[in-house]
Amino acid sequence: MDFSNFNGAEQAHMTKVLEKKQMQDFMKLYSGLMERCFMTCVNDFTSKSLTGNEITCVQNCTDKFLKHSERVGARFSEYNAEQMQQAGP
Amino acid sequence: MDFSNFNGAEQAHMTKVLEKKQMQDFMKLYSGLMERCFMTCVNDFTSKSLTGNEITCVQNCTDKFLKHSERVGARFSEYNAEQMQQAGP
Amino acid sequence: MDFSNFNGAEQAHMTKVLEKKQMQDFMKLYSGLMERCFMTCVNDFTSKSLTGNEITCVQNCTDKFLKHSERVGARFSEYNAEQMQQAGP
Amino acid sequence: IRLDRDGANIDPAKMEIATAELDMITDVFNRLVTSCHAKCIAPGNSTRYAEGELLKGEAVCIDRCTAKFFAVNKLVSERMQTMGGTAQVTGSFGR
Amino acid sequence: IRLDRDGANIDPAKMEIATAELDMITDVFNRLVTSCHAKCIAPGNSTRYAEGELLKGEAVCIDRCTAKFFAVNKLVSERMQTMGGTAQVTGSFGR
Amino acid sequence: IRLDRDGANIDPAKMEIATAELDMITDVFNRLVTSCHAKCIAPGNSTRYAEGELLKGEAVCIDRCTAKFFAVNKLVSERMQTMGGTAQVTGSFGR
Repeated sequence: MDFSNFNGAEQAHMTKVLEKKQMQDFMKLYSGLMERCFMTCVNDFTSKSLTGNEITCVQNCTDKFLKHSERVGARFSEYNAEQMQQAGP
Repeated sequence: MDFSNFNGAEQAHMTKVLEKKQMQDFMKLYSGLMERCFMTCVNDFTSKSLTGNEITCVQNCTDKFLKHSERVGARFSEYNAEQMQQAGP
Repeated sequence: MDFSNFNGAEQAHMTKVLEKKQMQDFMKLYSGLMERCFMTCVNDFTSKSLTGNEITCVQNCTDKFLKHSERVGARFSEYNAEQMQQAGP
Repeated sequence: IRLDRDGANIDPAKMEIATAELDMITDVFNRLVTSCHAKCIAPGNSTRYAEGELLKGEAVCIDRCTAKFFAVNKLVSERMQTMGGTAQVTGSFGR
Repeated sequence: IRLDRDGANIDPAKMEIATAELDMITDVFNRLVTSCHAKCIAPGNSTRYAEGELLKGEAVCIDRCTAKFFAVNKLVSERMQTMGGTAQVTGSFGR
Repeated sequence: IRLDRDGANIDPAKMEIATAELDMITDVFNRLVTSCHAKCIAPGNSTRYAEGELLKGEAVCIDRCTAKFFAVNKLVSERMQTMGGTAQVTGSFGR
Protein backbone atom coordinates (compact mmCIF):
# COMPACT_ATOMS: atom_id res chain seq x y z
CA MET A 1 0.00 0.00 0.00
CA ASP A 2 1.37 3.37 -1.01
CA PHE A 3 -0.16 6.35 0.78
CA SER A 4 2.38 8.90 -0.45
CA ASN A 5 -0.10 10.69 -2.73
CA PHE A 6 -2.55 11.12 0.17
CA ASN A 7 -2.95 14.46 1.89
CA GLY A 8 -2.74 14.78 5.68
CA ALA A 9 -6.48 14.39 6.25
CA GLU A 10 -6.62 11.33 4.00
CA GLN A 11 -3.63 9.73 5.71
CA ALA A 12 -5.23 10.35 9.12
CA HIS A 13 -8.45 8.75 7.88
CA MET A 14 -6.66 5.67 6.52
CA THR A 15 -4.68 5.30 9.75
CA LYS A 16 -7.97 5.05 11.64
CA VAL A 17 -9.31 2.50 9.13
CA LEU A 18 -6.07 0.51 9.47
CA GLU A 19 -6.21 0.50 13.27
CA LYS A 20 -9.78 -0.75 13.25
CA LYS A 21 -8.88 -3.44 10.69
CA GLN A 22 -5.88 -4.56 12.77
CA MET A 23 -8.09 -5.01 15.81
CA GLN A 24 -10.59 -7.05 13.75
CA ASP A 25 -7.73 -9.08 12.24
CA PHE A 26 -6.34 -9.85 15.64
CA MET A 27 -9.70 -11.03 16.90
CA LYS A 28 -10.20 -13.20 13.83
CA LEU A 29 -6.72 -14.67 14.20
CA TYR A 30 -7.43 -15.35 17.85
CA SER A 31 -10.76 -17.09 17.34
CA GLY A 32 -9.46 -18.98 14.30
CA LEU A 33 -6.44 -20.22 16.26
CA MET A 34 -8.65 -21.28 19.15
CA GLU A 35 -11.05 -23.21 16.90
CA ARG A 36 -8.17 -24.91 15.10
CA CYS A 37 -6.38 -25.99 18.31
CA PHE A 38 -9.66 -27.14 19.85
CA MET A 39 -10.55 -29.24 16.81
CA THR A 40 -7.08 -30.81 16.65
CA CYS A 41 -6.36 -31.39 20.34
CA VAL A 42 -9.70 -32.15 22.01
CA ASN A 43 -11.19 -35.49 21.09
CA ASP A 44 -12.32 -37.04 24.34
CA PHE A 45 -15.81 -36.21 25.60
CA THR A 46 -16.09 -38.64 28.51
CA SER A 47 -15.50 -35.77 30.94
CA LYS A 48 -16.03 -32.00 31.30
CA SER A 49 -12.40 -31.08 32.04
CA LEU A 50 -9.39 -31.06 29.74
CA THR A 51 -6.91 -33.92 30.18
CA GLY A 52 -3.20 -33.25 30.72
CA ASN A 53 -2.45 -34.29 27.14
CA GLU A 54 -5.09 -31.96 25.78
CA ILE A 55 -3.69 -29.01 27.75
CA THR A 56 -0.14 -29.63 26.49
CA CYS A 57 -1.40 -30.05 22.94
CA VAL A 58 -3.38 -26.77 23.04
CA GLN A 59 -0.40 -24.85 24.44
CA ASN A 60 1.97 -26.23 21.81
CA CYS A 61 -0.60 -25.66 19.09
CA THR A 62 -0.96 -22.02 20.16
CA ASP A 63 2.79 -21.41 20.36
CA LYS A 64 3.41 -23.06 17.03
CA PHE A 65 0.59 -21.23 15.26
CA LEU A 66 1.84 -17.85 16.47
CA LYS A 67 5.39 -18.63 15.33
CA HIS A 68 4.06 -19.88 12.01
CA SER A 69 1.98 -16.75 11.54
CA GLU A 70 4.97 -14.57 12.47
CA ARG A 71 7.22 -16.29 9.92
CA VAL A 72 4.61 -16.07 7.15
CA GLY A 73 4.19 -12.37 8.04
CA ALA A 74 7.94 -11.80 7.62
CA ARG A 75 7.97 -13.43 4.17
CA PHE A 76 4.85 -11.43 3.23
CA SER A 77 6.53 -8.14 4.17
CA GLU A 78 9.65 -8.99 2.16
CA TYR A 79 7.50 -9.85 -0.84
CA ASN A 80 5.52 -6.61 -0.59
CA ALA A 81 8.74 -4.59 -0.26
CA GLU A 82 10.12 -6.28 -3.41
CA GLN A 83 6.92 -5.59 -5.35
CA MET A 84 7.01 -1.94 -4.25
CA GLN A 85 10.62 -1.59 -5.40
CA GLN A 86 9.88 -3.10 -8.81
CA ALA A 87 6.97 -0.70 -9.26
CA GLY A 88 9.14 2.12 -7.84
CA PRO A 89 10.07 5.55 -8.88
CA MET B 1 -21.54 -7.61 27.90
CA ASP B 2 -22.18 -5.06 30.59
CA PHE B 3 -23.94 -1.89 29.43
CA SER B 4 -24.61 -0.54 32.94
CA ASN B 5 -22.12 2.34 32.61
CA PHE B 6 -23.75 3.46 29.36
CA ASN B 7 -26.05 6.49 29.28
CA GLY B 8 -29.49 6.34 27.68
CA ALA B 9 -28.35 7.50 24.27
CA GLU B 10 -25.49 5.01 24.25
CA GLN B 11 -27.76 2.16 25.30
CA ALA B 12 -30.21 3.07 22.55
CA HIS B 13 -27.37 3.09 20.02
CA MET B 14 -26.07 -0.33 21.15
CA THR B 15 -29.58 -1.78 21.06
CA LYS B 16 -29.79 -0.81 17.38
CA VAL B 17 -26.35 -2.33 16.70
CA LEU B 18 -27.43 -5.50 18.51
CA GLU B 19 -30.65 -5.81 16.54
CA LYS B 20 -28.82 -5.44 13.25
CA LYS B 21 -26.23 -8.00 14.36
CA GLN B 22 -28.94 -10.47 15.42
CA MET B 23 -30.54 -10.25 12.00
CA GLN B 24 -27.15 -10.87 10.33
CA ASP B 25 -26.44 -13.75 12.74
CA PHE B 26 -29.76 -15.33 11.96
CA MET B 27 -29.11 -15.13 8.23
CA LYS B 28 -25.64 -16.60 8.63
CA LEU B 29 -26.99 -19.40 10.80
CA TYR B 30 -29.66 -20.08 8.21
CA SER B 31 -27.35 -20.21 5.21
CA GLY B 32 -24.73 -22.19 7.15
CA LEU B 33 -27.34 -24.73 8.25
CA MET B 34 -28.63 -25.04 4.71
CA GLU B 35 -25.15 -25.58 3.25
CA ARG B 36 -24.31 -28.15 5.92
CA CYS B 37 -27.53 -30.15 5.45
CA PHE B 38 -27.18 -29.99 1.66
CA MET B 39 -23.58 -31.24 1.77
CA THR B 40 -24.45 -34.08 4.16
CA CYS B 41 -27.77 -35.25 2.74
CA VAL B 42 -27.61 -34.72 -1.02
CA ASN B 43 -25.26 -37.05 -2.85
CA ASP B 44 -27.16 -38.30 -5.85
CA PHE B 45 -27.05 -36.22 -9.04
CA THR B 46 -28.76 -38.57 -11.45
CA SER B 47 -31.92 -36.44 -11.26
CA LYS B 48 -33.08 -32.84 -10.66
CA SER B 49 -35.46 -33.59 -7.80
CA LEU B 50 -34.75 -34.58 -4.23
CA THR B 51 -35.35 -38.24 -3.35
CA GLY B 52 -37.53 -39.22 -0.39
CA ASN B 53 -34.45 -40.15 1.63
CA GLU B 54 -32.84 -36.80 0.91
CA ILE B 55 -35.96 -34.92 2.02
CA THR B 56 -36.15 -36.82 5.32
CA CYS B 57 -32.44 -36.33 5.92
CA VAL B 58 -32.64 -32.56 5.31
CA GLN B 59 -35.62 -32.21 7.64
CA ASN B 60 -33.93 -34.19 10.42
CA CYS B 61 -30.67 -32.34 9.87
CA THR B 62 -32.46 -29.00 10.21
CA ASP B 63 -34.36 -30.03 13.34
CA LYS B 64 -31.26 -31.46 14.96
CA PHE B 65 -29.09 -28.47 14.13
CA LEU B 66 -31.60 -26.05 15.63
CA LYS B 67 -31.86 -28.13 18.80
CA HIS B 68 -28.08 -28.39 18.96
CA SER B 69 -27.69 -24.64 18.51
CA GLU B 70 -30.33 -24.00 21.17
CA ARG B 71 -28.57 -26.25 23.70
CA VAL B 72 -25.17 -24.69 23.01
CA GLY B 73 -26.79 -21.27 23.43
CA ALA B 74 -28.15 -22.26 26.84
CA ARG B 75 -24.70 -23.42 28.04
CA PHE B 76 -23.17 -20.24 26.62
CA SER B 77 -25.59 -18.04 28.56
CA GLU B 78 -24.90 -19.92 31.80
CA TYR B 79 -21.18 -19.51 31.26
CA ASN B 80 -21.48 -15.79 30.57
CA ALA B 81 -23.65 -15.33 33.67
CA GLU B 82 -21.02 -17.13 35.80
CA GLN B 83 -18.22 -15.00 34.36
CA MET B 84 -20.23 -11.83 35.07
CA GLN B 85 -20.79 -12.91 38.68
CA GLN B 86 -17.11 -13.65 39.26
CA ALA B 87 -16.15 -10.24 37.86
CA GLY B 88 -18.98 -8.62 39.85
CA PRO B 89 -18.97 -6.36 42.92
CA MET C 1 -34.70 -8.21 -5.71
CA ASP C 2 -37.46 -5.87 -6.72
CA PHE C 3 -36.63 -2.16 -6.55
CA SER C 4 -39.77 -1.00 -8.38
CA ASN C 5 -41.33 0.59 -5.30
CA PHE C 6 -38.15 2.64 -4.65
CA ASN C 7 -38.02 6.32 -5.50
CA GLY C 8 -35.16 7.77 -7.56
CA ALA C 9 -32.99 8.66 -4.57
CA GLU C 10 -33.48 5.22 -3.04
CA GLN C 11 -32.65 3.49 -6.32
CA ALA C 12 -29.49 5.58 -6.67
CA HIS C 13 -28.50 4.66 -3.12
CA MET C 14 -29.04 0.92 -3.70
CA THR C 15 -27.10 1.09 -6.98
CA LYS C 16 -24.09 2.38 -5.04
CA VAL C 17 -24.51 -0.36 -2.39
CA LEU C 18 -24.74 -2.94 -5.17
CA GLU C 19 -21.61 -1.69 -6.92
CA LYS C 20 -19.61 -1.83 -3.71
CA LYS C 21 -20.94 -5.32 -3.00
CA GLN C 22 -20.04 -6.52 -6.49
CA MET C 23 -16.46 -5.34 -6.02
CA GLN C 24 -16.26 -7.15 -2.66
CA ASP C 25 -17.82 -10.27 -4.19
CA PHE C 26 -15.32 -10.27 -6.99
CA MET C 27 -12.40 -9.99 -4.58
CA LYS C 28 -13.78 -12.79 -2.43
CA LEU C 29 -14.33 -14.98 -5.48
CA TYR C 30 -10.80 -14.24 -6.60
CA SER C 31 -9.10 -15.03 -3.30
CA GLY C 32 -11.32 -18.09 -2.75
CA LEU C 33 -10.48 -19.42 -6.20
CA MET C 34 -6.78 -18.84 -5.61
CA GLU C 35 -6.81 -20.63 -2.26
CA ARG C 36 -8.74 -23.56 -3.70
CA CYS C 37 -6.45 -23.99 -6.71
CA PHE C 38 -3.35 -23.63 -4.52
CA MET C 39 -4.57 -26.25 -2.06
CA THR C 40 -5.50 -28.70 -4.84
CA CYS C 41 -2.56 -28.25 -7.21
CA VAL C 42 0.49 -27.47 -5.06
CA ASN C 43 1.76 -30.37 -3.00
CA ASP C 44 5.52 -30.43 -3.47
CA PHE C 45 7.62 -28.28 -1.13
CA THR C 46 11.09 -29.47 -2.07
CA SER C 47 11.63 -26.25 -4.05
CA LYS C 48 10.55 -22.57 -4.13
CA SER C 49 9.29 -22.54 -7.73
CA LEU C 50 6.18 -24.07 -9.21
CA THR C 51 6.68 -27.22 -11.30
CA GLY C 52 5.31 -27.49 -14.83
CA ASN C 53 2.54 -29.80 -13.64
CA GLU C 54 1.56 -27.36 -10.91
CA ILE C 55 1.34 -24.47 -13.37
CA THR C 56 -0.88 -26.44 -15.77
CA CYS C 57 -3.08 -27.59 -12.90
CA VAL C 58 -3.53 -24.04 -11.54
CA GLN C 59 -4.42 -22.70 -15.01
CA ASN C 60 -6.96 -25.46 -15.63
CA CYS C 61 -8.35 -25.09 -12.11
CA THR C 62 -8.84 -21.35 -12.68
CA ASP C 63 -10.47 -21.79 -16.08
CA LYS C 64 -12.76 -24.52 -14.82
CA PHE C 65 -13.78 -22.64 -11.71
CA LEU C 66 -14.72 -19.55 -13.70
CA LYS C 67 -16.78 -21.63 -16.13
CA HIS C 68 -18.41 -23.43 -13.23
CA SER C 69 -19.23 -20.16 -11.50
CA GLU C 70 -20.63 -18.74 -14.75
CA ARG C 71 -22.91 -21.75 -15.28
CA VAL C 72 -24.16 -21.67 -11.68
CA GLY C 73 -24.81 -17.94 -12.10
CA ALA C 74 -26.92 -18.59 -15.20
CA ARG C 75 -29.07 -21.20 -13.37
CA PHE C 76 -29.36 -18.80 -10.40
CA SER C 77 -30.66 -16.00 -12.63
CA GLU C 78 -33.23 -18.28 -14.26
CA TYR C 79 -34.42 -19.41 -10.84
CA ASN C 80 -34.75 -15.84 -9.56
CA ALA C 81 -36.65 -14.83 -12.68
CA GLU C 82 -39.08 -17.75 -12.18
CA GLN C 83 -39.60 -16.86 -8.54
CA MET C 84 -40.28 -13.23 -9.48
CA GLN C 85 -42.86 -14.29 -12.07
CA GLN C 86 -44.69 -16.54 -9.61
CA ALA C 87 -44.83 -13.71 -7.06
CA GLY C 88 -45.80 -11.29 -9.85
CA PRO C 89 -48.96 -9.31 -10.50
CA ILE D 1 -35.94 10.58 7.21
CA ARG D 2 -32.96 11.85 5.24
CA LEU D 3 -33.01 14.10 2.21
CA ASP D 4 -30.59 13.51 -0.64
CA ARG D 5 -29.09 16.24 -2.81
CA ASP D 6 -32.18 16.50 -5.00
CA GLY D 7 -34.43 16.77 -1.98
CA ALA D 8 -35.94 13.29 -2.38
CA ASN D 9 -36.67 11.18 0.67
CA ILE D 10 -34.48 8.20 1.54
CA ASP D 11 -36.03 5.84 4.07
CA PRO D 12 -33.08 4.42 6.08
CA ALA D 13 -35.05 1.42 7.41
CA LYS D 14 -36.04 0.47 3.85
CA MET D 15 -32.42 0.77 2.72
CA GLU D 16 -31.25 -1.41 5.59
CA ILE D 17 -33.72 -4.16 4.77
CA ALA D 18 -32.82 -4.06 1.08
CA THR D 19 -29.11 -4.24 1.95
CA ALA D 20 -29.68 -7.19 4.29
CA GLU D 21 -31.66 -8.97 1.55
CA LEU D 22 -28.80 -8.37 -0.87
CA ASP D 23 -26.28 -9.74 1.65
CA MET D 24 -28.44 -12.84 2.08
CA ILE D 25 -28.71 -13.49 -1.66
CA THR D 26 -24.95 -13.07 -2.08
CA ASP D 27 -24.23 -15.42 0.83
CA VAL D 28 -26.56 -18.09 -0.57
CA PHE D 29 -25.07 -17.71 -4.05
CA ASN D 30 -21.51 -18.09 -2.75
CA ARG D 31 -22.44 -21.22 -0.80
CA LEU D 32 -24.19 -22.59 -3.89
CA VAL D 33 -21.03 -22.09 -5.99
CA THR D 34 -18.84 -23.74 -3.33
CA SER D 35 -21.19 -26.67 -2.64
CA CYS D 36 -21.80 -27.63 -6.26
CA HIS D 37 -18.09 -27.24 -7.03
CA ALA D 38 -17.38 -29.78 -4.27
CA LYS D 39 -20.12 -32.11 -5.51
CA CYS D 40 -19.56 -31.90 -9.27
CA ILE D 41 -16.01 -30.76 -10.04
CA ALA D 42 -13.56 -31.66 -7.32
CA PRO D 43 -14.21 -35.29 -6.44
CA GLY D 44 -14.77 -37.21 -9.66
CA ASN D 45 -11.40 -36.17 -11.09
CA SER D 46 -8.73 -38.73 -10.37
CA THR D 47 -6.50 -36.83 -12.79
CA ARG D 48 -6.80 -33.42 -11.11
CA TYR D 49 -7.52 -30.63 -13.55
CA ALA D 50 -6.26 -32.25 -16.71
CA GLU D 51 -8.34 -29.77 -18.73
CA GLY D 52 -9.83 -26.28 -18.28
CA GLU D 53 -13.16 -27.02 -19.98
CA LEU D 54 -16.28 -28.19 -18.17
CA LEU D 55 -16.80 -31.83 -19.12
CA LYS D 56 -20.27 -32.87 -20.32
CA GLY D 57 -20.94 -34.83 -17.10
CA GLU D 58 -19.82 -31.90 -14.97
CA ALA D 59 -22.15 -29.49 -16.75
CA VAL D 60 -25.14 -31.82 -16.28
CA CYS D 61 -24.19 -32.32 -12.64
CA ILE D 62 -24.04 -28.52 -12.05
CA ASP D 63 -27.58 -28.07 -13.41
CA ARG D 64 -29.00 -30.84 -11.21
CA CYS D 65 -26.95 -29.76 -8.19
CA THR D 66 -28.25 -26.19 -8.53
CA ALA D 67 -31.85 -27.40 -8.78
CA LYS D 68 -31.43 -29.59 -5.68
CA PHE D 69 -29.79 -26.74 -3.78
CA PHE D 70 -32.84 -24.53 -4.40
CA ALA D 71 -35.11 -27.37 -3.25
CA VAL D 72 -33.13 -27.74 -0.03
CA ASN D 73 -33.27 -23.97 0.46
CA LYS D 74 -37.07 -24.12 0.23
CA LEU D 75 -37.29 -27.16 2.52
CA VAL D 76 -35.08 -25.69 5.24
CA SER D 77 -36.87 -22.36 5.11
CA GLU D 78 -40.28 -24.06 5.53
CA ARG D 79 -38.92 -26.27 8.32
CA MET D 80 -37.58 -23.33 10.26
CA GLN D 81 -40.93 -21.55 10.02
CA THR D 82 -42.76 -24.64 11.29
CA MET D 83 -40.42 -24.94 14.24
CA GLY D 84 -40.67 -21.21 14.97
CA GLY D 85 -36.97 -21.27 14.35
CA THR D 86 -36.44 -17.54 14.32
CA ALA D 87 -37.53 -17.03 17.89
CA GLN D 88 -35.68 -20.09 19.15
CA VAL D 89 -32.42 -19.30 17.49
CA THR D 90 -32.06 -15.63 18.20
CA GLY D 91 -33.54 -16.24 21.62
CA SER D 92 -30.96 -18.88 22.42
CA PHE D 93 -28.16 -16.38 22.17
CA GLY D 94 -28.68 -15.51 25.78
CA ARG D 95 -28.74 -11.76 25.48
CA ILE E 1 -18.41 13.94 20.86
CA ARG E 2 -21.77 13.58 19.14
CA LEU E 3 -25.15 14.64 20.51
CA ASP E 4 -28.21 12.51 19.89
CA ARG E 5 -31.73 13.83 19.42
CA ASP E 6 -32.29 14.21 23.16
CA GLY E 7 -29.01 16.07 23.60
CA ALA E 8 -27.26 13.18 25.38
CA ASN E 9 -23.59 12.47 24.67
CA ILE E 10 -22.55 9.46 22.61
CA ASP E 11 -18.89 8.58 22.93
CA PRO E 12 -17.90 7.11 19.52
CA ALA E 13 -14.77 5.34 20.86
CA LYS E 14 -16.85 3.63 23.55
CA MET E 15 -19.39 2.53 20.94
CA GLU E 16 -16.64 1.16 18.72
CA ILE E 17 -15.14 -0.92 21.53
CA ALA E 18 -18.57 -2.26 22.55
CA THR E 19 -19.32 -3.18 18.91
CA ALA E 20 -15.96 -4.95 18.56
CA GLU E 21 -16.62 -6.87 21.78
CA LEU E 22 -20.03 -7.91 20.43
CA ASP E 23 -18.46 -9.04 17.14
CA MET E 24 -15.92 -11.09 19.11
CA ILE E 25 -18.57 -12.80 21.23
CA THR E 26 -20.63 -13.63 18.14
CA ASP E 27 -17.61 -15.02 16.32
CA VAL E 28 -16.67 -17.23 19.28
CA PHE E 29 -20.28 -18.42 19.66
CA ASN E 30 -20.53 -19.34 15.98
CA ARG E 31 -17.26 -21.29 16.13
CA LEU E 32 -18.48 -23.04 19.28
CA VAL E 33 -21.69 -24.14 17.53
CA THR E 34 -19.76 -25.40 14.50
CA SER E 35 -17.02 -27.17 16.48
CA CYS E 36 -19.30 -29.02 18.86
CA HIS E 37 -21.61 -29.95 15.99
CA ALA E 38 -18.63 -31.57 14.26
CA LYS E 39 -17.53 -33.31 17.47
CA CYS E 40 -20.93 -34.47 18.80
CA ILE E 41 -23.47 -34.67 16.00
CA ALA E 42 -21.94 -35.31 12.62
CA PRO E 43 -19.44 -38.12 13.07
CA GLY E 44 -21.07 -40.73 15.32
CA ASN E 45 -24.01 -41.15 12.94
CA SER E 46 -23.48 -44.00 10.54
CA THR E 47 -27.15 -43.70 9.61
CA ARG E 48 -27.07 -39.99 8.76
CA TYR E 49 -29.88 -38.05 10.36
CA ALA E 50 -32.30 -40.88 10.96
CA GLU E 51 -34.09 -38.69 13.53
CA GLY E 52 -34.55 -34.99 14.27
CA GLU E 53 -34.25 -35.27 18.06
CA LEU E 54 -31.01 -34.87 19.98
CA LEU E 55 -30.06 -38.32 21.26
CA LYS E 56 -29.16 -38.67 24.95
CA GLY E 57 -25.48 -39.24 24.15
CA GLU E 58 -25.41 -36.22 21.83
CA ALA E 59 -26.88 -33.94 24.50
CA VAL E 60 -24.30 -35.08 27.09
CA CYS E 61 -21.53 -34.63 24.52
CA ILE E 62 -22.71 -31.07 23.74
CA ASP E 63 -22.51 -30.10 27.43
CA ARG E 64 -18.99 -31.48 27.83
CA CYS E 65 -17.84 -30.13 24.49
CA THR E 66 -19.05 -26.65 25.43
CA ALA E 67 -17.24 -26.81 28.80
CA LYS E 68 -14.02 -27.92 27.11
CA PHE E 69 -14.33 -25.19 24.49
CA PHE E 70 -14.49 -22.54 27.22
CA ALA E 71 -11.44 -24.11 28.91
CA VAL E 72 -9.50 -23.97 25.63
CA ASN E 73 -10.61 -20.36 25.16
CA LYS E 74 -9.14 -19.48 28.58
CA LEU E 75 -5.96 -21.47 27.94
CA VAL E 76 -5.27 -19.89 24.55
CA SER E 77 -6.02 -16.41 25.86
CA GLU E 78 -3.56 -16.85 28.75
CA ARG E 79 -0.94 -18.35 26.44
CA MET E 80 -1.15 -15.43 24.04
CA GLN E 81 -0.70 -12.95 26.88
CA THR E 82 2.38 -14.84 28.12
CA MET E 83 3.89 -14.81 24.66
CA GLY E 84 3.06 -11.15 24.17
CA GLY E 85 1.05 -12.43 21.29
CA THR E 86 -0.73 -9.20 20.47
CA ALA E 87 2.43 -7.28 19.62
CA GLN E 88 3.92 -10.18 17.70
CA VAL E 89 0.91 -10.90 15.63
CA THR E 90 -0.19 -7.43 14.61
CA GLY E 91 3.49 -6.48 14.30
CA SER E 92 4.12 -9.34 11.93
CA PHE E 93 1.75 -7.96 9.34
CA GLY E 94 4.56 -5.83 8.00
CA ARG E 95 2.78 -2.53 7.83
CA ILE F 1 -16.00 16.30 -1.32
CA ARG F 2 -15.88 16.36 2.48
CA LEU F 3 -13.86 18.69 4.66
CA ASP F 4 -12.26 17.39 7.83
CA ARG F 5 -11.82 19.43 11.01
CA ASP F 6 -8.71 21.20 9.68
CA GLY F 7 -10.43 22.09 6.44
CA ALA F 8 -8.47 19.59 4.32
CA ASN F 9 -10.20 17.71 1.52
CA ILE F 10 -11.02 14.01 1.87
CA ASP F 11 -11.89 12.30 -1.39
CA PRO F 12 -14.46 9.58 -0.46
CA ALA F 13 -13.91 7.56 -3.66
CA LYS F 14 -10.16 7.44 -3.02
CA MET F 15 -10.78 6.32 0.57
CA GLU F 16 -13.14 3.59 -0.61
CA ILE F 17 -10.62 2.19 -3.09
CA ALA F 18 -7.82 2.26 -0.48
CA THR F 19 -10.07 0.47 2.03
CA ALA F 20 -11.02 -2.18 -0.55
CA GLU F 21 -7.33 -2.70 -1.36
CA LEU F 22 -6.58 -3.12 2.34
CA ASP F 23 -9.43 -5.66 2.70
CA MET F 24 -8.04 -7.58 -0.25
CA ILE F 25 -4.50 -7.71 1.15
CA THR F 26 -5.82 -8.87 4.54
CA ASP F 27 -7.96 -11.56 2.95
CA VAL F 28 -5.05 -12.89 0.89
CA PHE F 29 -2.75 -12.83 3.94
CA ASN F 30 -5.24 -14.77 6.06
CA ARG F 31 -5.67 -17.40 3.34
CA LEU F 32 -1.88 -17.63 3.01
CA VAL F 33 -1.52 -18.28 6.76
CA THR F 34 -4.24 -20.94 6.70
CA SER F 35 -3.05 -22.67 3.52
CA CYS F 36 0.61 -22.95 4.50
CA HIS F 37 -0.38 -24.06 8.01
CA ALA F 38 -2.34 -26.91 6.43
CA LYS F 39 0.53 -27.76 4.06
CA CYS F 40 3.49 -27.44 6.46
CA ILE F 41 2.36 -27.80 10.05
CA ALA F 42 -0.75 -29.90 10.40
CA PRO F 43 -0.18 -33.01 8.29
CA GLY F 44 3.42 -34.16 8.92
CA ASN F 45 2.84 -34.47 12.67
CA SER F 46 1.86 -38.00 13.62
CA THR F 47 2.45 -37.02 17.26
CA ARG F 48 0.22 -33.95 17.22
CA TYR F 49 1.85 -30.88 18.68
CA ALA F 50 4.53 -32.57 20.77
CA GLU F 51 6.44 -29.27 20.85
CA GLY F 52 5.69 -25.54 20.54
CA GLU F 53 8.74 -24.66 18.43
CA LEU F 54 8.79 -24.60 14.65
CA LEU F 55 10.85 -27.59 13.54
CA LYS F 56 13.64 -26.98 11.00
CA GLY F 57 11.69 -28.78 8.26
CA GLU F 58 8.53 -26.80 9.03
CA ALA F 59 10.37 -23.47 8.79
CA VAL F 60 11.86 -24.39 5.40
CA CYS F 61 8.45 -25.58 4.21
CA ILE F 62 6.82 -22.27 5.25
CA ASP F 63 9.32 -20.27 3.20
CA ARG F 64 8.77 -22.40 0.09
CA CYS F 65 5.02 -22.54 0.61
CA THR F 66 4.86 -18.76 0.85
CA ALA F 67 6.91 -18.33 -2.34
CA LYS F 68 4.65 -20.78 -4.22
CA PHE F 69 1.53 -19.06 -2.91
CA PHE F 70 2.70 -15.74 -4.38
CA ALA F 71 3.46 -17.49 -7.68
CA VAL F 72 -0.06 -18.96 -7.77
CA ASN F 73 -1.47 -15.52 -6.93
CA LYS F 74 0.33 -14.05 -9.96
CA LEU F 75 -0.69 -16.95 -12.22
CA VAL F 76 -4.38 -16.79 -11.30
CA SER F 77 -4.46 -13.02 -11.63
CA GLU F 78 -2.93 -13.18 -15.15
CA ARG F 79 -5.28 -16.02 -16.12
CA MET F 80 -8.34 -14.09 -15.05
CA GLN F 81 -7.26 -11.06 -17.07
CA THR F 82 -6.73 -13.25 -20.17
CA MET F 83 -10.17 -14.77 -19.80
CA GLY F 84 -11.74 -11.36 -19.21
CA GLY F 85 -12.75 -12.86 -15.91
CA THR F 86 -14.00 -9.70 -14.29
CA ALA F 87 -16.78 -9.13 -16.78
CA GLN F 88 -17.76 -12.79 -16.85
CA VAL F 89 -17.87 -13.25 -13.15
CA THR F 90 -19.68 -10.15 -12.04
CA GLY F 91 -21.85 -10.44 -15.13
CA SER F 92 -22.86 -13.97 -14.23
CA PHE F 93 -24.51 -12.84 -11.04
CA GLY F 94 -27.65 -12.17 -12.99
CA ARG F 95 -28.46 -8.73 -11.67
